[in-house]
Amino acid sequence: MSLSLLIDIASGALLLAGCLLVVSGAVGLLRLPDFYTRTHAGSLTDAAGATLLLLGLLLQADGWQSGVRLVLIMLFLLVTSPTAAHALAQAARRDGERLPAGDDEGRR
Amino acid sequence: MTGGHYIFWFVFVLMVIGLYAVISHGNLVKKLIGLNLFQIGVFMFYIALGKVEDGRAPIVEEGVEVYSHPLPHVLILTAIVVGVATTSLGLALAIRIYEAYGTIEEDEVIERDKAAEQDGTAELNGTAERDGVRGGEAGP
Amino acid sequence: MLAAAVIALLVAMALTLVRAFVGPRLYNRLLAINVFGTKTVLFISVVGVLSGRPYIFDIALLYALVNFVSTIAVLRLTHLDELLPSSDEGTAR
Amino acid sequence: MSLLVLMDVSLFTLLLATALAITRLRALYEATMLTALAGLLSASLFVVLDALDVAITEAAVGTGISTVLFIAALRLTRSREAVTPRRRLWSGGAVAVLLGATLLYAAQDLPPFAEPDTPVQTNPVTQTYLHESQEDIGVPNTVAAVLASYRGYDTLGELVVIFTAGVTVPLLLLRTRRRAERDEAHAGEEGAEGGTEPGTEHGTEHGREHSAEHGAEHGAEHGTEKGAEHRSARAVVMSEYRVLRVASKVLMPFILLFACYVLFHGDYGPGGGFQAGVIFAAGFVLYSLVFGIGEVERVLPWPVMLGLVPVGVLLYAGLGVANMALGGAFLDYDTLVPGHPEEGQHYGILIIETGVGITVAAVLIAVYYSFANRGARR
Repeated sequence: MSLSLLIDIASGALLLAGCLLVVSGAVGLLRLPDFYTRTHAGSLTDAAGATLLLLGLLLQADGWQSGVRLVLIMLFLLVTSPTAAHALAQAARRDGERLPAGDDEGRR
Repeated sequence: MTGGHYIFWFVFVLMVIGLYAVISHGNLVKKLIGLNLFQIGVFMFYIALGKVEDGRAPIVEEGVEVYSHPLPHVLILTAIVVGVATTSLGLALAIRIYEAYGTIEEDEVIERDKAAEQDGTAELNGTAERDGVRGGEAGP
Repeated sequence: MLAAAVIALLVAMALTLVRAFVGPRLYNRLLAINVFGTKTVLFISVVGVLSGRPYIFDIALLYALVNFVSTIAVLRLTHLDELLPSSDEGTAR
Repeated sequence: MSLLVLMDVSLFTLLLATALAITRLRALYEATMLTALAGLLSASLFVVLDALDVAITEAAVGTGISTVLFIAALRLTRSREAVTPRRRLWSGGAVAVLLGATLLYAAQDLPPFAEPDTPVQTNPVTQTYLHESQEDIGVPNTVAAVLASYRGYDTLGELVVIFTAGVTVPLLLLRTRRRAERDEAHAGEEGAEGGTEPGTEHGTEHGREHSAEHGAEHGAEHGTEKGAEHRSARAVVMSEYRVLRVASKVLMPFILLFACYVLFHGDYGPGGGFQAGVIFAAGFVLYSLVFGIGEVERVLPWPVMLGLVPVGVLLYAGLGVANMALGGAFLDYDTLVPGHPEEGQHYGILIIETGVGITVAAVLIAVYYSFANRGARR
């Protein structure tokens, strides 16, 4: 009984933290002034928030089948999401995406 | 009545947007994008028809009685793959049109066709294709 | 708690979508779409736990795997590719 | 229920907003990316609406294949749309509004959403598909049962459509050797006049593309020099994108493994031939995007690929003929294992799904290859 309660509390806390990170990351993506800071907000909170959320879900999952899949999702997400963000930032730098905000002239 | 139909209103708006993009935009690729949107609307319509409250995905399990209807899923599943096949065909045609006319804007293609008709069809043999590309790209 | 997670994810999706709409330029949109993909994975996972069916996670798993294909496609086909065939700028650095 | 309504409404609202944004954008790359986003949203909606098989297909198609094809096509054409004349907007809007009005009128006869007593649910065929199929076929995933067994003819037709596209697109885009030679001769003739004209028409991007093209035409004279330059450029790019390469290399086997899982587990969970083929193709497309089409061609040579396109269709139709030879009807899998119709159905569905998977994967890779190759030779 107490163990299940503990698990519930832990998973709730993880989910809450994950949600906070995800929402704050989205707000950062929207509010921050230029591409690179947005990359920072987007990708960092993405990885952390996703991990926390999935851990929280893992504690609530019933059965090993769900558990294995959740762990795999977490692993793959931890590989793909930062990779894409990294490649994106690198390509943007190469392409001359400049630091100051609001440069709209280079639009194609 | 509206309460029970709300999802269909969304579907219809999506279809209308897709059709609008197909008709009003002259760019062939944009037309295909609009067609994709319209397709998504149709998919949603079918799937929404098959959905049932408190139902489950149609994978039979012990002790579950209510399932969504599998038939729309089958139809749409194949339709998605057929859709990407037809989209690729459309894109291939767009590429060929671009290479022949130097543009993928519908209006410009029609104009060019009219001009070619006035010049007489004699010009339109093997070399015309290549000339079309040059003319289209180097024009102002 | 799970319902709250769903709502939080939907809010995050909406905010990300706004960034994808306003841009500016391709890269901001790409970034937003990339983040949106992760949100979708999480959303599907939460729905999977909500409904208690392990096979829903298969879809989230697939998304986690192929999420970045479209991003890579844009990078590769617009940007990298200009460098590869008989490049003018790529070798200058 | 209320959570379902909330998810439906908010996801649909986001989808509609995306659709509106797509119609307004004139930069086509960005519109394509937003289409990928619409694909993500619609896949989430499919999950919410319990259509898991559809969601898995849309996941691989919407984000993977379709976007890549659009981008590959855009690279070969123009990436910015011209301003649409106002009169077109009016006519388009009028037709769209007309469609909307018609649909709204017709919607009055639609059954309410998600009610258990709609005609869809009370039709006797529902009973057949959901419950009798367990005795007839014994496959828990009724979608696979309906797809491969009850509606086997239908699926064969769909597969032939895909096959046709897979034959037509390479025919349209691939240059035969003779055509290529003829084009080269033309390029040589025009080199004197055409090569000096700078491509000034549309913006920086195309200008660069054109100069690259002209460069390629002149390249015949000093090809070796170009080759070295090309190699060094390639080395620079490849070293900069090392993270990407390693990550793709790590993910690649998992994607292919997942495709196999989806194919062979399709009887018990969401999955089947169409999904597996699409995922397989997405994996190959990813690999060729990162490592170049040449690497893929080394694994899966072009003739083999083209040869695989009809193999699936032939397998499918051949199974039907085999059934007839065994004394049943076309695609009557009961005859495969005499005395055990259920086992026969199992084998039949597995063979069908494999055939579908082979053809779908081969067609999509062939299509992608045609697009990519067209770009490489320009």
